[in-house]
Amino acid sequence: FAASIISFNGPAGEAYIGKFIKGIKNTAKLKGYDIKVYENQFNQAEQDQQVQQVLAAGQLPDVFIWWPSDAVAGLGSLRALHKTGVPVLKINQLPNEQDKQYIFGYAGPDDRLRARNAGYMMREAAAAKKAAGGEGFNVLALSYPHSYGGYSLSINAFKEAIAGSDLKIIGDVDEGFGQANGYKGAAKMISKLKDQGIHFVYGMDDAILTGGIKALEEAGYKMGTDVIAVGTVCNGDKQLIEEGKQFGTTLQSPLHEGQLAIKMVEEYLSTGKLANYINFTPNPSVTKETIATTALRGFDGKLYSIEELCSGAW
Amino acid sequence: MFEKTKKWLTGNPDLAFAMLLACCVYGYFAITNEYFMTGRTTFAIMERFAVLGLVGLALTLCIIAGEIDLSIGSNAALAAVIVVRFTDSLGAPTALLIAVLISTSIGIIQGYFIAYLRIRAIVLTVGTLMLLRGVALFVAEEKTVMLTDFRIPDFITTKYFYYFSPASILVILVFMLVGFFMSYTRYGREIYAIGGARKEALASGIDLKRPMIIVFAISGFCAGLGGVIIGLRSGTAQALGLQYLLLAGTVAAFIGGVSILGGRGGVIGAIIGTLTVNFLNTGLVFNVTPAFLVQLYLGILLVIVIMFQTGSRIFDQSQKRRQLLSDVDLRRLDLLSRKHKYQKPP
Amino acid sequence: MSTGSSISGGSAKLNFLDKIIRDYSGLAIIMVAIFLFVFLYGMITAPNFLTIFNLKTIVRDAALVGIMAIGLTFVTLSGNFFLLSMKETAALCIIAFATGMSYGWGFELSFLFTMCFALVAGIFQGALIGLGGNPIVVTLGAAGVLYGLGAYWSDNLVVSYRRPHGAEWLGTGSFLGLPNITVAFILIAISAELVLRKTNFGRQVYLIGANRAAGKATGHENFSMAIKVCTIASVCSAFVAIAFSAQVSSAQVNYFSSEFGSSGDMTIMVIATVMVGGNSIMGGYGSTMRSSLGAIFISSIDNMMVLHGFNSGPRVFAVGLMIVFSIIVFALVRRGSRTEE
Amino acid sequence: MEPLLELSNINRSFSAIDALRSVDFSIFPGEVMGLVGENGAGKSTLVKIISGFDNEYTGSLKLNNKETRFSSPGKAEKMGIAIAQQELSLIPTMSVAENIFLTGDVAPVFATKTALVMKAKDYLSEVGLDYLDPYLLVDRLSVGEQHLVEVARLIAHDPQILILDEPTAALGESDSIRILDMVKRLSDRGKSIIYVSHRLDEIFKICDRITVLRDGKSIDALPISELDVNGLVEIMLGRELKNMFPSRNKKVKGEPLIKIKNLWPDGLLQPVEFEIYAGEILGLAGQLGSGSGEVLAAIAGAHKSRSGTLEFGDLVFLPRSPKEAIEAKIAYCSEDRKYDGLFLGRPIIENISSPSLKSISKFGVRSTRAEKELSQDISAKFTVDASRLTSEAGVLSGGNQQKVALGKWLSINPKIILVNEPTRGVDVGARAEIYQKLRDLAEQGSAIVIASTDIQEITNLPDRVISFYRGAMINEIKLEDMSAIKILSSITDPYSETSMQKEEN
Ligand SMILES: Nc1ncnc2c1ncn2[C@@H]1O[C@H](COP(=O)(O)OP(=O)(O)OP(=O)(O)O)[C@@H](O)[C@H]1O
Ligand SMILES: Nc1ncnc2c1ncn2[C@@H]1O[C@H](COP(=O)(O)OP(=O)(O)OP(=O)(O)O)[C@@H](O)[C@H]1O
Ligand SMILES: [Mg+2]
Ligand SMILES: [Mg+2]
Repeated sequence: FAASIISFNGPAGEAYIGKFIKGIKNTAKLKGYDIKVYENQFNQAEQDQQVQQVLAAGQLPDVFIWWPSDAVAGLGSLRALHKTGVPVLKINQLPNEQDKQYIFGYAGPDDRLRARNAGYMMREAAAAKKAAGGEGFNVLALSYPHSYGGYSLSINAFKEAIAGSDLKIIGDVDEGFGQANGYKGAAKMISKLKDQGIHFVYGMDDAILTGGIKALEEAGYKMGTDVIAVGTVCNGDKQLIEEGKQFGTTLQSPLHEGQLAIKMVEEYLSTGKLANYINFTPNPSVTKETIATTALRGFDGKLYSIEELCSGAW
Repeated sequence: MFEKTKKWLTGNPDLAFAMLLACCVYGYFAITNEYFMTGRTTFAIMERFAVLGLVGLALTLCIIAGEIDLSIGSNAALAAVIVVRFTDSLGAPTALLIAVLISTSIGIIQGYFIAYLRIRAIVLTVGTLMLLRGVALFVAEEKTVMLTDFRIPDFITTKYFYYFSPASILVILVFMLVGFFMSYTRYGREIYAIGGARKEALASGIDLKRPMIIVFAISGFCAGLGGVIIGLRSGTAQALGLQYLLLAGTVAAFIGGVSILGGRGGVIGAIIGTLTVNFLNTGLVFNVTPAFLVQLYLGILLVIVIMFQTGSRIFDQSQKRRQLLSDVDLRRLDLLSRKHKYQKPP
Repeated sequence: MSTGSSISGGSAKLNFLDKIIRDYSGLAIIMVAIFLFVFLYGMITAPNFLTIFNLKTIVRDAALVGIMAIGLTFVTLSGNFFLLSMKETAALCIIAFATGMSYGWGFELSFLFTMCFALVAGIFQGALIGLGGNPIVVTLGAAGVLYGLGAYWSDNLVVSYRRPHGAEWLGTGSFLGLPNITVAFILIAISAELVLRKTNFGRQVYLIGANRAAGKATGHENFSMAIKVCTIASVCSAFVAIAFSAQVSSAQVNYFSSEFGSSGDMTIMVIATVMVGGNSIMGGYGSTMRSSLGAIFISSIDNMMVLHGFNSGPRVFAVGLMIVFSIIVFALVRRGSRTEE
Repeated sequence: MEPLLELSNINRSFSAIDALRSVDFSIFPGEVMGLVGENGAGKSTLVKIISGFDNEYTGSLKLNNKETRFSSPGKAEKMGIAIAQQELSLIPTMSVAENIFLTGDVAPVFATKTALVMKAKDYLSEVGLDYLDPYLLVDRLSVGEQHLVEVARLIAHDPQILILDEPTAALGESDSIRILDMVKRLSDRGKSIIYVSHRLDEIFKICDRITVLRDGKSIDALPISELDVNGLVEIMLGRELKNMFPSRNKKVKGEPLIKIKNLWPDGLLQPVEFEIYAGEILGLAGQLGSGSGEVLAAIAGAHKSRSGTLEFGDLVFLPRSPKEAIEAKIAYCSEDRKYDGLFLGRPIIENISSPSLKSISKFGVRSTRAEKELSQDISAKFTVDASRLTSEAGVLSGGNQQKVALGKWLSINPKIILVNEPTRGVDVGARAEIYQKLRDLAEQGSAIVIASTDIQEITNLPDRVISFYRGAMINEIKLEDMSAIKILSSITDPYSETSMQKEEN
């Protein structure tokens, strides 16, 4: 093998990570790298143990790829990896100030970019609604748990993007990740905000939003006309966009992320450093109109359709 | 010597089987993976043991007392959050003390309520499981908390005597203390008594409060210490973390051969059970096994243990019956001969 | 006996409230009073809490956990403690159902296919428990195996199927203004209660739960009972899995681990629900109605907190507090009855 | 002389029930005080107060003339009061030695198992168990041995006052004698003993004075010399007891209802064979461990047998579970109603209908009316208050519980009713009722088999007796030969082993 890589990441059981692993493994194979993937069950303590054990085995790779279960909580293990002298690439969770001394770069999505694009998308939709004489611009946000690092990045970027428009956030609920929690959170907020009127919904990711849309429909809202929903990540239900129930999403492909990680490793191994310290995956917007035609070129040079790029029920 | 071993084996079949299982798991990985039987791996296993062992110990004690503490993961998370949050401002020893004290007190309070209300621990702790998560979220201000100074994590993961770290040495000490406590003190015997036969123990004058409070205090202490070790080792802590501890600890306790009926089992079993789980976990990590398969293997391990325990119970029963019948046969011969000799004609 | 009937014969005639005042400590009464005060205060001040729409939301919210709790209640009442494999059964079943649907088998066939898994899981666990295996250990082991099978089968990926499909009516349809899942919850709650009260099977559940040895002596064996109740619990899990899958048109093994409540997993929620209803964990005392109400109670607390604008953190705390609280109150109340423990 | 312990004006009520009403009680050093009274008279409540298990009473308790109040059993024990409660309180999963040193001041805070064993040996030999290995787990011991271990545990505390609450209720004759001997030995050494029992013969054998409780009130303690059995019963009941036992069925007629062939229950030395006739009450006499109970249980499918068949009409079978026996209309009450006779936490009505759910339901759905009728019918027959049918069986007194445990079997119209210890722990009044009921049932054509260790009962109730001794069936005693002496000799020493031993020496 040209080089060996060890990647620490979440469980393949999670749809997004499942695709990511596929991306990283296939690309590594293409490049002739030997890669080992250690999964943990969304559990920082478990991941810490894994790191220890892998280090204990004493078989050091040429590069570590590090996706901490929790951006902040993974710091201890990151230090341990760094101490071995093997370069570390951080992925998925944007590095903070403390991380920087231990990694040679970052590859992965940008929560802010993703949220900002969603904000812009909603802004356009609002403008169109206004032009058509529509009224009501109240936004309900279906959020990640507020304790989760991605929450503040996402909500702030989204707020920035809609600042100055007619849109106004009137509710923000953080029931939890996933469709079931999205449904529950939205259902409660509908009770609360029904009188004020809900006209737009922002889902911090599409899985949450998918649940939220079910709740809205059950409450009698007509999606797409009464309420306009915008999500991100494309890990929810694709059919909702095709049917026009969800206005759009900003695509974030796990497949891409995996490929990008390998690309950065390749760049580092050949040049000894990265041209850009931070490397983001693109976040194109997808709507009903563009969903059939959207495709992205992967880092292996192939063109991937949205079906292949996204996680969730796509 | 041989006789003694045999007697011990028949007296503690569950423990013997646990040992056998541990050896099998270790042996399997030692043979299939060249790095498994090395000092560094042993160190890693001991590091895992430091946390899981504590939880396994706590749950073993609870199960001996005929109860189960579901709140153990939440309690550990709370301790982790507290210690990480306050180490920077108060220094590690103080923060550590506070965290462990709080966890122990939570255990004491739970034990008190369980004894006072005469309810099953599982009933109360299913509530405190959630309650303590809420408290931990509150303490952590719903964020992941983190140290700024990483000398403490470095210290507690330094190697001593090839295989140990300060953390695992501390845990081994805890094990020895608790083991001594359980088998040689009166209070330990009380715990066995309320687990073996609750009603009888109360009737013989044991005050339920003391053993209950002790058990849950130890459980709280172990959870707290476990949480502190995890928190300080990684330098960070999450209020919603450590949920896996409960399940892993329970599995470890059962694999260690503790009887769910209470009153039987011990610290040795807790050690063996935890080590078995650790061997499996570590071995699977070495073989780069996907996470979901770990659950499957643990499930299978448990099923094997259940099969064995059920089998040994059935065997025991049939053994008892055979013993009874052969006793009867002996007595019959004896009686018949006398009857023949001495029965007066009617 | 002639002189022994000096014990008051009328205790059965007193109603619940009188009984509390007569038998129970001031502590219990004060706690209930505080609780009622806080609850009523929260109810009145929460915006839109007391609307029909919100009440429907609360019941709908309680439905999935409630259905599972009803299933588990049978196990608990019959003295067989708990199944710790509720969510893993659901995990395997949701994969089975979605796989069926994605093969285009249609709702009915997929439903039956799924139920086969639930039956096998229930019968297998029940038989082990009936043979004398401890419920906690047996189901802990079964949990690992069931989850592992589900993950292995689905290759740990999302199994999805496209709308329109035959299960939509269950997942997203409604009847007389109530979502069908709510309707199912209500129907299941009522029929479970009827089964418990009116049928021989229900009576056997109580009898065996109250005293297993006496049950055996009067011809009611726990072996078949354990199989039956475990099967009921598994079938309820499977039904929840199907309903949930029908709602989101997809399935994944992790749906029941991470997606129900940020505070713990589904199994713990279900157990908490059974406990909050005040069912006796040792069996023989309680009802499925209590569990259903427990589910609604928990979801209404949560709902009220959301309406007051609390984040998930305080909500976890409050729900935990309420659970502990009601457990303590029930324990205090129950101490008046001599046969507890 | 000053009384060692003196209670005066003790009141204790359980919400609506006044268990004790201004009770006075005293005991002198070295005295054996009998405490008697009907079921529910308050005996257990009183001794629980004395021993610190119950602290919610009013009144004064003086020990050595000092006013005290025990807040916990531990406190009472420190002051030299030890109690053996009605139920055994040994931990079956622990060894004999550990059990002896479980609680109290004598339990060392630190000790190895061996140290405990060494210490235990003395106390064991004091109760006559010197042959016992103290390492043994308690669940390997016989019931009699367990009771003695329990007493050894109390003696280890070196109490001033020893309370025994019905210690012999579950014991056979020879184990009882061991206990009585021990009581005598202790009182000779100056200990005071409070002895609670329903067995009046024992009371008369060992007590110096007797305190009677009636309906929660105490009646002044009387020296034994001023009392005889009938007088005592009169005081207990507040009325005179007529003949407790119903008159008997002189001749049993016709074919046997059931033939027991070659039945060899586990624990018996030999197979047994006998016949049971409709309309009779058959008694199986024998002490604990004689195997009479096992025979009953084996017929009912509740105990394993090596071999055997029942020839029951056309049916030739051996039930493998109680269920099969019930289907064949064989009813069986074990000797321990709390263990498997009653669902204490369920309403009485459910207890009564529990064996016959099938007959009162259609397609598995129960008819509420049929159930009500059935249970009212049965409760009327057994004089259980019908208005209490919906309350839990657990709140009934021992006697009423026994009536329910027995009466529930009427719902299956049994052809054979097997009762082990029909009146264990049941007071005199309820006893007579139960005897009458059994007789009525026999008269109506059922076959009744009772097994009993109570010699009065077994001589006066049955029409025919089969005696058992140490796992062997000895002989059948016809009505005309029945006398206490004869039965006693055939269940205690049928082979004249005592004389045999003499010869051997
Ligand atoms: N825990 C309790 N709760 C309510 N009432 C009780 C309780 N214990 C006893 N009683 C009442 O006290 C009375 C006396 O009971 P106690 O157990 O002392 O009777 P006893 O004389 O020991 O009867 P027995 O001969 O059956 O053992 C009973 O009639 C009963 O009504
Ligand atoms: N909590 C209680 N509530 C009401 N009555 C009680 C309670 N506890 C005990 N009793 C009453 O106390 C009396 C004796 O109770 P106990 O438990 O000693 O019965 P027992 O063991 O069956 O008596 P025995 O064996 O002497 O017949 C009964 O009359 C019973 O009804
Ligand atoms: Mg009694
Ligand atoms: Mg009594």
